[in-house]
Amino acid sequence: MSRHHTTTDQTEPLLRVTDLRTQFRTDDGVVRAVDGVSFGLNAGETVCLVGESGSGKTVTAESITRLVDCPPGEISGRIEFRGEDLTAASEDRLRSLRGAEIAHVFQNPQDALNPVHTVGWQVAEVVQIHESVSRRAARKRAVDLLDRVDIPDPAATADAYPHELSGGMKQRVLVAVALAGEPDLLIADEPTTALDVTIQAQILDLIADLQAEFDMAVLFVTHDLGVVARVADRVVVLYAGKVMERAPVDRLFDAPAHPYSRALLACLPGRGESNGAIPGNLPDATDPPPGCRFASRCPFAVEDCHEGDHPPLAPVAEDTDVEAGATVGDPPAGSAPLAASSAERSASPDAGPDREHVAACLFHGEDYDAAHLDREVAWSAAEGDHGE
Amino acid sequence: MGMKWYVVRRVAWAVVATYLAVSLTFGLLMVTPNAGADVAAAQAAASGQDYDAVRERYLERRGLDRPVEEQYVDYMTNILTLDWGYSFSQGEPVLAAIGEAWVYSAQYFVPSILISALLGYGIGLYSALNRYTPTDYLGSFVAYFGISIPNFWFAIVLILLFGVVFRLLPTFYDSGVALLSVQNAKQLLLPVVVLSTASVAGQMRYSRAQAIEYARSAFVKTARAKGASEWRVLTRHILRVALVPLSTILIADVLAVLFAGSFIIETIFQIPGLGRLALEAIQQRDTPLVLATTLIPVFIAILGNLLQDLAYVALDPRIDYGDR
Amino acid sequence: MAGDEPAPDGGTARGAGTGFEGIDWTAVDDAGSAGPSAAVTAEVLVLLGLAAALVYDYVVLANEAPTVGVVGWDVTGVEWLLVVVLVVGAFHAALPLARNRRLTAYYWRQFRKNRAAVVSLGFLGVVFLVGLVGPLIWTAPNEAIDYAAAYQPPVFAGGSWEHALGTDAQGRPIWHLIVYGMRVSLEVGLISMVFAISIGTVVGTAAAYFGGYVDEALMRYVDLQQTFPVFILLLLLIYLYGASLLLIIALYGLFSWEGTARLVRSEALQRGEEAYVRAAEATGAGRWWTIRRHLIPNVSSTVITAATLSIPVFILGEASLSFLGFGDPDVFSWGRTISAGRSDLPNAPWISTIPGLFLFLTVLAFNFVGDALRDAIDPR
Amino acid sequence: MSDPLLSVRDLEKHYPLTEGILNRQVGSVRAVDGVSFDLAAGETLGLVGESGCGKSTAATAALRLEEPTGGTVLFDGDDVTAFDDSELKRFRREAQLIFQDPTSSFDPRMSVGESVTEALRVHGISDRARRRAVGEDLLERVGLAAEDYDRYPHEFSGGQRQRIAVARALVVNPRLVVADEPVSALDVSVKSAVLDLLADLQAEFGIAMVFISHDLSVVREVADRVAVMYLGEIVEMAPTERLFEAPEHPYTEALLSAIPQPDPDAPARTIQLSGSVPSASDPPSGCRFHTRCPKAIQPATVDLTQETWRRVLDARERIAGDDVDVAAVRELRAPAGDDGTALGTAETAAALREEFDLPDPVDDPAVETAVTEALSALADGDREGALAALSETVTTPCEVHEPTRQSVAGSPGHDVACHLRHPPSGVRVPDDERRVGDADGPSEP
Repeated sequence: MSRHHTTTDQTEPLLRVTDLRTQFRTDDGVVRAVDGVSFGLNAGETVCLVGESGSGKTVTAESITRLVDCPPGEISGRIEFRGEDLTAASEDRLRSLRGAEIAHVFQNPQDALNPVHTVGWQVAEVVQIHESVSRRAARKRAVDLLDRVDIPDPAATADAYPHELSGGMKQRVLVAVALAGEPDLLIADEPTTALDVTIQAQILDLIADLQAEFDMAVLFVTHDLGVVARVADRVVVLYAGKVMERAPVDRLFDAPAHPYSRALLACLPGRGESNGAIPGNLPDATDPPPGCRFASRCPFAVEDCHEGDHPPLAPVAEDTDVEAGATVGDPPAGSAPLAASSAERSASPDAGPDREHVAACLFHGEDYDAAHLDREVAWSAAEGDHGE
Repeated sequence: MGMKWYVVRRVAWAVVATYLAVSLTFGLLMVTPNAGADVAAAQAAASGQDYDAVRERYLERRGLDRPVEEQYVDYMTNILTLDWGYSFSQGEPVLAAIGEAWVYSAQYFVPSILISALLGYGIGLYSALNRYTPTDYLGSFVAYFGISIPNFWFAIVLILLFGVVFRLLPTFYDSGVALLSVQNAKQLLLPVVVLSTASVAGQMRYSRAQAIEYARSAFVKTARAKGASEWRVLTRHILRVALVPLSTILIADVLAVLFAGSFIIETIFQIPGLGRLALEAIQQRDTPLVLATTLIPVFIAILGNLLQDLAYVALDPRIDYGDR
Repeated sequence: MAGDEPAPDGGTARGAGTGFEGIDWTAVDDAGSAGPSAAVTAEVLVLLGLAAALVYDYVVLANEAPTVGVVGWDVTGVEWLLVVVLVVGAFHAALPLARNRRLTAYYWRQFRKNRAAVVSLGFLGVVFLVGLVGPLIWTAPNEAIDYAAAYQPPVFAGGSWEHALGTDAQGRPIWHLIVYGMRVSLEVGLISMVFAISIGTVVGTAAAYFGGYVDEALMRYVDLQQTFPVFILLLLLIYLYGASLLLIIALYGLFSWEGTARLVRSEALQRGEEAYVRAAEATGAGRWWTIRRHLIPNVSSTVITAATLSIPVFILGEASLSFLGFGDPDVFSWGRTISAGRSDLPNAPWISTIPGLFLFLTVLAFNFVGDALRDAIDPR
Repeated sequence: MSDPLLSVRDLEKHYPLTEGILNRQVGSVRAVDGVSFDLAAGETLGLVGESGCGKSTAATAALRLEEPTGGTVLFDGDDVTAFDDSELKRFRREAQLIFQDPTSSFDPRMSVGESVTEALRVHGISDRARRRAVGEDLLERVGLAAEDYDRYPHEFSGGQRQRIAVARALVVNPRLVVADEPVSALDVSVKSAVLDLLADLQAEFGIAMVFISHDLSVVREVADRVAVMYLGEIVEMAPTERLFEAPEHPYTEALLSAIPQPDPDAPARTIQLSGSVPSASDPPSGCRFHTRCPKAIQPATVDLTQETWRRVLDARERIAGDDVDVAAVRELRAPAGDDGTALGTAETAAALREEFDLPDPVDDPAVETAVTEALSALADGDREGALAALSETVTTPCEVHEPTRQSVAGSPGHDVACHLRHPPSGVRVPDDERRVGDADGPSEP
């Protein structure tokens, strides 16, 4: 088993999550917050986990280093970080990874800093945990890091308590905390949601700059497709604990294959005429209905969608779907330069299978020839609805 | 600016509270018939003297027939100058009686406070971090047991078990034993256990609830994400933050439970401490001693509250001084 | 519903009768406001009736005559208070619970999750009923000594079924002592609680409502009261005035509300900032309206929990006082029975241990129920 | 145009700042400081700005849910600030509020039906059956079922609760609704449905609406006109499409540029604002945005790139705010293992220059002289001296003159308060900021 930076296999992704399941036992039954999620992340790349509240995106992100409260949260599946399965790793091993190689930035900077310690102490703490350095040296490092995240007067700010800083400054401090261990993977969970739009832009830029500087991979959790468009190389769309679609970012925006992704995009102001909303509610997480999780809210659902298991992820054929997607969204004319622009974005030279575009929808399944006609009918019927 | 004002205000408040407490006891004395005079008069009447005359003479000799304001000034001066009067039931000045008694009280009181705080916080925090484990359930059980069991009954049952049935420990306190001896430790064991059970349970329940609240908080998650060990998370993050609310109840709560408990403990185990002194004073209607034994816990409580307020300054950088 | 649905845009047409836009506000503004509700009227009437009965008991009836002749019940001062407390409880706890069945059912589902608390609630129900009705069934213990009946062990220790829990040194059946002890605990717990909670709620709400100097003065007083350990104050006052159950209950009620007051104040301040209070104000509701309809109902979950958890404290306190010999000499409190049995501990341990067990279980049950209530009704 | 339904003039809401045991007033937080706007019947005005800019306070003060400390509010021609209790109560029926948080805006112990019809009860409809009929009808109209009347808030999702909130606002048939971030807490998939509902009902009943949001893309969907607030003032107001297509104020430009575009191929064109929002208790002089403005005007004597000019201004701002710890800067810039106490004036000044991100030298000789002098003074611990050195040259006209909101030429209904658009006499506006309309001659206040 590879222990450290020694092996960086080009074909092997930095992080590979396979069939991740996280469930919580509650009084009302077992809540399957994450129910078979798979995706990969290459070094230096940004992958976004997108979904509404309750989709399981945060639990997925926190399951990676087992930050979900372990009992009663149960994690199964495989989480390979540089080939090492973290689900089987000991708590000690995980601890040595957390902060040093896999760092986190959380949503609400208001609560994520300990109110009774100075921010300098909290940045220095990471250094002290992972390296045997003097308190003085750790502080010096902390001040450097605060300077790195563009905090004015870092040495003085290091002695400030969190409540003395603004929200944007606190989030900068948290980014400094995450950087302190020079991680290879940064998991950013809605880092800008609680911030004002002007501050949000600053933090996104900051993370992007630092990502390039440190050559970090970033797993970015967000509900905001605007943010996704801005930061992502690839996107994983989650719904009710399942992956609905996985695609390079421009493929997702230009040719969303899953009806859920399409619906989500249609909700965006300024995309097309339709001011879309998704009717209905999330399925019950303790007892999901059979078939596709989205079937009850899907405008294209056919009978088969309500039966059996959730459809497996199937590759999306490029030709037909781009056209179908093009009529819903409002993509630039012609979708030819897709490949070029995605290659420009991704830092990894050959991402191999991770460049794939897959969707968990019956319509994309290989053996769904019989109903192909129905789907076309449904598709066009939906177009008609939108035109209204 | 803010902090200095805050400290000044708190100290001033402690002084005012002390003044009000002492005045209150004076007020109570004024509105009730003088018990000592009644006793003296009744004794005199029994030996053939005139009841009213003796009573009046008693009051006159103690200056109790003077105007209220005069007596008040006198009373306050005496309290201030530590001239707390003479206890006829003990046959010595009140302060001397207290001076002898407090040693015995402190012997079990101090260990009880320490045990309450250490054990209570320790178990509480531990079970907060290990929720839904057998240890947590055991901890909760102990907590419910501790706050629910009447300490006088608990003491009796323990004496019955360890003193009478198994004959392992003495059934009552012997003041003749040397302070630092195994014998003394043995005879203090049951009183300390009984007295601290309730407050350990209370501290434990509260600290567990607090710690659970903080254990779910985002900053603890941040600490875990840094790779901090459970111990570090517990001591540097949860405990450090939880100390703020915990410190506010430690003193008030522990003192309240222990004061009440000390009367019972000293009665059951026959410890000649302050609690017993107070009870005897009440039974013998020895007013100066009753007042003194009332005021001492009050002073301790006021001091405790002051310390607790000041602890805030040291513990919580967020404190809004203007608001308190 | 689907059958008589008018045309899709028929909202306004149908609304003429029931819709909000059909309300003639000028007509509404001219109408006067409604009087007090039926529940309030009923409660006032019952309490007035009680007051009349009290006057009748003290003014008309002879001193020794039983108040309720049929069952031979001479209602004492404390018992009058108990009746008032029960009436108030019926109107302010039982009635709202019965009215808002949907919410009650929701709370019950939450509460039911804690099995120990459900068992405790059952036990407390039995204690409540026996404490209330028992004294009418079993004769009161007295000071007479019956040597023949003395020191009978309970049935599980070789005694007879006649006195299943045994008898004490004076031949009194332990069960009778326990029944009368239940009554005492009931009175101490419930009456003191109602006093303390009422005062605490009023003071807390007043402090939050008026703010400024009223708040400052009230809270300073609360501080002061908190520094005075209530047990010691009680000893001092019992020393000065002599012990009686009424005094003990009154003192607990009058001097242990500071925690509730603080809690209510901070809750009321907090809830006052909540959006639903602002929403009510934005619709034109006055300050008093929001206090009565929003603040007090929402603070009540905190108050109910505090109330439940304060009962065992009062019961234990009274038992401790009685144990030390400062209890009411006329009533048979559990603490007094336990104290009396101390000297017989080696040869007749049941005299102290059985009442102690009841005391312990009662207090334990209240703690269980209180904690489960907090989990069930506190949104946090 | 007919008279507006709501007319707000110079609205002010100042909160006193007190100190010490005697609660002496030492200043005030100027949360809303002179806000004026009109709202016609049936119209929607979007009020946007960052958190803390006073947009919510402006709305609550206009409705007199908080007493305004200055200005007038005319509702249908009547002065709201002069209403007595009964007039105010009647006004509450005409003007309703919708809150942001669908969770906390409902009393958890009241059924949603009771919450919706509470206003009817408050306003004197004591007939329970009638209230119920109205409530059930309304719940159906907002897309719920009549049976939901008896359910409790915790039984609904966020989107449903926000529909109920709409019903609650409508129950008294108001003519004005203030919606305070009504969809900010909702998922994107239900956001637009709630917005649609609001728009439909508004159109049906001709309700005027003030729509408060920090989310410009949402405002664009619903508003007819948009007012942009910064630090208690409206800096720009325009018909929605005008504002989004041709913003005039640099702050509006920055806000617009910060909206993440839901298009991965769109170029990132964020305008970075320096520093953070100043305290409303001590707002900057002149134009309140000058401390962060990327287009702060240079005095006629200075000729720098706009970026360098901004940095020099930032440096002065930080020195003025005593926001720089010289010892700490020394320590930070000193070589490893040295706490920097040995650094001389020149080295410290260099370190400070690095801290302030200033080029060495600054292009403009006059500014360079001032900067060098200031940094040396600061290095020697003479903050006053440093400030004095800078005050002569490093001063933007924006902080001297207070801008007023004036109409933008050639764009009806469009006002802006910016010196770039309406320069005071003697202020030179850079060429690339000159607009076509400016040729007509700036209008002097």
